Amino acid sequence: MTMMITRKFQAVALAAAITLTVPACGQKSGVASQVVVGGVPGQVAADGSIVPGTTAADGSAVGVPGATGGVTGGTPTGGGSTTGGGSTTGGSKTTPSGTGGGGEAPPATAPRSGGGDTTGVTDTTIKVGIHAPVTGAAAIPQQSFEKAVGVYFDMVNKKGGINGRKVEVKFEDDQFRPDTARARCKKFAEQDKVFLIIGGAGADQIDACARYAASASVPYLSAGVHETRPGQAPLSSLSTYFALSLTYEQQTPLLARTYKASYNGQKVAVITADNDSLDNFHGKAVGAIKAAAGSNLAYERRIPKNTTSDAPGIAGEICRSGAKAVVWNASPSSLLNVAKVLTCKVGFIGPGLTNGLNIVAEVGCDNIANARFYSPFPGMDVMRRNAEFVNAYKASNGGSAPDDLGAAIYGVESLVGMILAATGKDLSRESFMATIGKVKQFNNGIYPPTNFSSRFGGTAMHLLRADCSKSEFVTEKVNVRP
Amino acid sequence: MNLPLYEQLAIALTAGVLRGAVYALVALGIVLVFRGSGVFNFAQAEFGTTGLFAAYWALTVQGWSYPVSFAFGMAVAIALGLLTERLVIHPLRDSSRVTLLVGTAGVALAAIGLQFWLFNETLVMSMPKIHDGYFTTPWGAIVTMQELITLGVLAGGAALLALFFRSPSGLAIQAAQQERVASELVGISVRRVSMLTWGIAAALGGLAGILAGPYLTFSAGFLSFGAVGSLLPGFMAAVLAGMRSMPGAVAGGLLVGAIEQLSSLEVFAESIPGAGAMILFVFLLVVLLVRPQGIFVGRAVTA
Amino acid sequence: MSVLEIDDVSIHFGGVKALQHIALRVGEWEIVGIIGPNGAGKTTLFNCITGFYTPTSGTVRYRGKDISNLPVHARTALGLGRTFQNVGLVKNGTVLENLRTAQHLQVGYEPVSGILGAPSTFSEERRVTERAGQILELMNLEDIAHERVTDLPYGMQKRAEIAAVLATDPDVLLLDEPGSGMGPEEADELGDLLLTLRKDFALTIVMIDHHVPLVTRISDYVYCLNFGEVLAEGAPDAVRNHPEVVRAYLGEETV
Amino acid sequence: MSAPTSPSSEAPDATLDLPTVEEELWSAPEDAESERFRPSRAGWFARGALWAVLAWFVLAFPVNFLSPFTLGVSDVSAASEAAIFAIVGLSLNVLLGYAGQISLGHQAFVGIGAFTSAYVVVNLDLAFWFAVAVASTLGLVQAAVLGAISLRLTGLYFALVTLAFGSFAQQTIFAIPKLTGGEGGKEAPRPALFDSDYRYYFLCLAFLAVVLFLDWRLTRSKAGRALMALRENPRVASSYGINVKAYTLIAFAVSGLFAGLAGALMAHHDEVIVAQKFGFNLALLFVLMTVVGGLRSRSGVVIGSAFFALLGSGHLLELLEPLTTNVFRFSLHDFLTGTIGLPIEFVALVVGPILLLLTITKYPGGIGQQIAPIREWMLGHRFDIHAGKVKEVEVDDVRA
Repeated sequence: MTMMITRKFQAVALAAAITLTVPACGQKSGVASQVVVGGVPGQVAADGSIVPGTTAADGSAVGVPGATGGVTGGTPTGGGSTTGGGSTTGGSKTTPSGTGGGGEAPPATAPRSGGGDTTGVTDTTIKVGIHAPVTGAAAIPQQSFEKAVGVYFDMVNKKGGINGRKVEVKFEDDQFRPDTARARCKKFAEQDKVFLIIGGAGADQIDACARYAASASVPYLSAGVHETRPGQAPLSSLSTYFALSLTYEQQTPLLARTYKASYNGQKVAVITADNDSLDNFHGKAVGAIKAAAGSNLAYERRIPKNTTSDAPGIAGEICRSGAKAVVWNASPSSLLNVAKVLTCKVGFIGPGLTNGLNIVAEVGCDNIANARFYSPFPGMDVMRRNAEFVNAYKASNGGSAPDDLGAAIYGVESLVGMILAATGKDLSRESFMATIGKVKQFNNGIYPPTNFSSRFGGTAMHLLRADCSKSEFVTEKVNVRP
Repeated sequence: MNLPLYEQLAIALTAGVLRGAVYALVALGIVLVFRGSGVFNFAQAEFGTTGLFAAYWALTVQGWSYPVSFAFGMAVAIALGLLTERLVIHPLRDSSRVTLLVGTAGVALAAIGLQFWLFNETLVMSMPKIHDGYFTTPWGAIVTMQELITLGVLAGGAALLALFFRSPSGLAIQAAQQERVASELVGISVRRVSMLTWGIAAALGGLAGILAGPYLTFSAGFLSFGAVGSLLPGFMAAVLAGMRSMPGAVAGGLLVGAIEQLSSLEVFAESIPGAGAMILFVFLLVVLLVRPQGIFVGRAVTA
Repeated sequence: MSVLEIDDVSIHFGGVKALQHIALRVGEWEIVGIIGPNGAGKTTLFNCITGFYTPTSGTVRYRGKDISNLPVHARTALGLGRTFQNVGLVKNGTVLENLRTAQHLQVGYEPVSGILGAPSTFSEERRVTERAGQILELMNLEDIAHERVTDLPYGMQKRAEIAAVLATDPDVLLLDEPGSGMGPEEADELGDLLLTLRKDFALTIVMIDHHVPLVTRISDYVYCLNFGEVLAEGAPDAVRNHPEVVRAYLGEETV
Repeated sequence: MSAPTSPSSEAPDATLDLPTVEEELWSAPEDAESERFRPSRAGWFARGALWAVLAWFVLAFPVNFLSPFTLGVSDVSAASEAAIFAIVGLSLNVLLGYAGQISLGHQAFVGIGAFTSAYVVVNLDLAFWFAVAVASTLGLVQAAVLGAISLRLTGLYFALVTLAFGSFAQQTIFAIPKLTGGEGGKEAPRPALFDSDYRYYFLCLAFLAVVLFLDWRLTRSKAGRALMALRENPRVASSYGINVKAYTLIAFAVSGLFAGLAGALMAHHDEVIVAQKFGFNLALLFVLMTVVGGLRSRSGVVIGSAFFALLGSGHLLELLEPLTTNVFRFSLHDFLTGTIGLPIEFVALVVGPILLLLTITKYPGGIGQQIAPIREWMLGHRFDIHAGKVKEVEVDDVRA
């Protein structure tokens, strides 16, 4: 896997190098404007938020969400970096302001110029590790991941990289297993010496890798998952962890609201995987639904993460309870199995990084018709109109059309890219994490805007709905705030 | 959701008997092979999964009709059974039974490996049902048409087998299974009988796999230890049948299914994870220690 | 007193009455022969004595102690050593290894100390090998010590088997057809050997054999079994000429 | 043994009678060897050189000492896993090779050892060494208990019991989040001294050496002789005074001890140990690597186990890659993943069973038999290409 990605990277780097030797004056202005995204850090606005230039092909709702006070990114200033070290101004040993909330602050050590931990960073490159489940029990197509990884950074590299540095992506398959994820992340940190690690998908894998990354002082970013695990430190206490979207717990008000909006007055069930990491979520979800539904909360149950032979029993109990809506937070394979044997019509509602993937709709329709899942990235109906994404994806993958996994990875990569860019030329792990704490708001137009007043920077989610006439998830609402 | 216990029990037993039909089909194959070759066939369930994969491929990738796909799946299952006989069982015919057991386990693993490999790109596989209907029994159990069809196929298959074993060629098979040398002397080809045995066993496995496939989504190893894991229950049913009795295998399969489904009673489901596996383990120990010669042995038992 | 006393032993397999009301006594230092046609129950009787079968009724006593319910290995520990009709050796092993294995009960360390490699086990292993060598020497088998049993001719296997049983340090030797497959000369030698062994090892010997001349030559007392019952017993010549015995053997080869 | 009622009467030959090379056990003691072959001075030198290469490969190569190319942390970690798998292989070899009992639930023994050790370190806050001891002891006890129950049964039925036990452990015991941390797995920290993967590798090697020593002493002492005898012929064994049941139990206990130890090492190797790891596939892989390695051949089992560990994790192919691409101008990796579309993760699953079937039908001695000539030569004997080709004969049942 690593080899293939590396080889691909080499090819891309070569291509990029050739492009760069071509005088830049020949470039079209459109290209130059896109450089903004990665080439030059967006300016830090007064309220500490950063947003890129709008690049969506049309003025869709996602392009510039209602980010309060967000300022459009800096004007194009050619290739050179003029704001190097910008983020380190005022760098002192004080804790970046604006932190607090549920979690601990990002690390207190602010970068000194030229100091700090610069593992994985050279004058010309930044090494980044991404892990995701390519094989194993995850319902995620292997090809999709291979195609998705590095799309954004390829594009940025072609445009000169981030603050003059090319981003080199290492990708590892975590096989949807926490032990493998930890081993892969260890490899990233100790062998590949990456600067930071990105978790692609899978809560348990993200949890395992995040804990390792904290012990190895490697910044770790992922979409939001759970917040706590019994007997273990909460994720918010990990010194290097940052969630780029709402955690499951933070989404419980959204689930309750969706129930009220679509199923008010009808019976509802809450089904959660029996992972201990979801204990906290389950409690909060049941609480929120009870508050919204009262006695209409007809059934609640924890089920095996990969429900197989128990599926008929669970489906039978759901139907007997009379529930019309099911708040669901368990694996896609469980969802598909239970939905397949349901003998009544129910609407699923849930947080859904993987449950909201189109592969689930393809296989699960019509059993999961109108299932609503909250996702950190919008559906393909929106993403297909994001020209920059579509072009970048096609450019990296020989013209093939993007899928939603491509969007997911692209969204994470571009958000990380923005933070890297905002950190400036003087890049160290400390300065990088300090930037997150200081800037707080990043908005790449795909993920909802972030606000890192705590480790969990998410502020909103996109609501997707399974449209069985198209066999895919369509975007019902964007940037729904709790 | 607090149903009274007797209602829970009625629902569990209904579900158990329906699931038991799959186990019974697998158990029939196991018994048949044991009588024929004295082998514990750990590949029996994988004959089924392989047949299911083939049927699925024919239906969804090739777009063949359901009956044709079904027949194709059966053909592949039978081919795998015959191949196993030819490549593994026959060369090892003089080896000990444990060696043969390792051989069949190897066939199972090979089949699982092939399924993983060839269907690596298809992540979630779902076989359509023959009939989508279902109904609810008066006591609240849900019965799908697919499950009823399986039960019907089991009944029909068992009846056909019973008829077959009363026919001259069936009797010849039984003779060959019991006395190899003597059968050769009176002109029964033990080799051909062995092939026939494995072919029929694989066909039973194929039926189990292709019929149970639509119950849930499936993946590699589906019928061995996947969503409808039937290898262990099938063996338990065969043990109940004293490893010999065909009617016993059917009864044993239904019983094992019912016992396993006791795990869905609230007492178990809410306190013990994976209670089904625990119940099966304890049940197996009790049966083997108390009545190792089986329960449903009938008159088919031989010395 | 009797070393071995079999009282009223019967054993049934399903409907088949393999032994019926057998009574048998073996005194110290005696050589007792058991003869009888094939299927008479001779080996079954041995199996009852050595513990492979538990009699349906009756008792087996060894030096006054009821051993009817003891397992095979415990009877070996008491001093019952036996050979088998078709060579009871670990056939894939060498003769020497069989003799080492047969000294199982004489090995002076616990299995756990053996696995842990306690220093004393090494010297003990050497002693076991030496003793095996001594027995082989006595039996004139030292040349085949390193031969695999299965590679040896049948007569050699039979002798090696006796050596292996001797290695278990028995008081009573139960020999199941030691002379099978031997010509008259070899059988004669075997008779001499058994007499010598009795003297050297202070042995009591019970033996089953079809070689009636061999049995009558060396036995002190002979039992003849037929259809699971004692047909005749007494001094060798008396039994040999007993009319019932002659009738039972009629048509049978009496080498 | 009265009227035959137990299932044993239906399955009389329950032992695995693969004709194999049996190292050392049945070979002649050295002092008894009449005319000993003595290698020449050059012969000694050649043997010494090969031993040195072997020692370098095991001890120095993984830590990049005098290496042609650099191995990284993940490679060393894979090497540790290979050593752990070797312990598992030796554990199964005691049961399958020495006692002739097949276990299809060995992944459960290993898994219970793993979670026990993790639990002792994390929840009870006790030392790693103590945890390893507890895990090994628990492995011993559970194997002995299961063995005691199963002693009333014979080979084939024992396979069923282990199969059921494996699925029970996997679906019930491993699903208790308090013990196993649920799907997220359980932390299993290493002792500070062995935190580095390089050091942990040597720790695993040390434990492998201990297991090899115990296994060697087992086969060279009375317990091993007893097992060999009872496997080939329980009736002869019992007439030698061997308590067949007790010694079968000893085999179970030793096997369980090794499996528990391997589990503990595996837990702290992974540092996060997950129940998912201990599926039925793993049980089959264990049987496969032991049989392919060559039953009753220590060196064969170790090589076979390490082979499958490295094949499964993809490191073997990665190691071979520079060799094949530079020497043969052929990329095995590209061939597998590209040409025939077999992802690396599945290579072991596809290649393994083929090797297994080839082994039991064509080369029953496995790797142990293949390497016998070299092994014998290295031990100072004459080079004999036919070494180890001793055919075990079919043993006709001794009628008692």
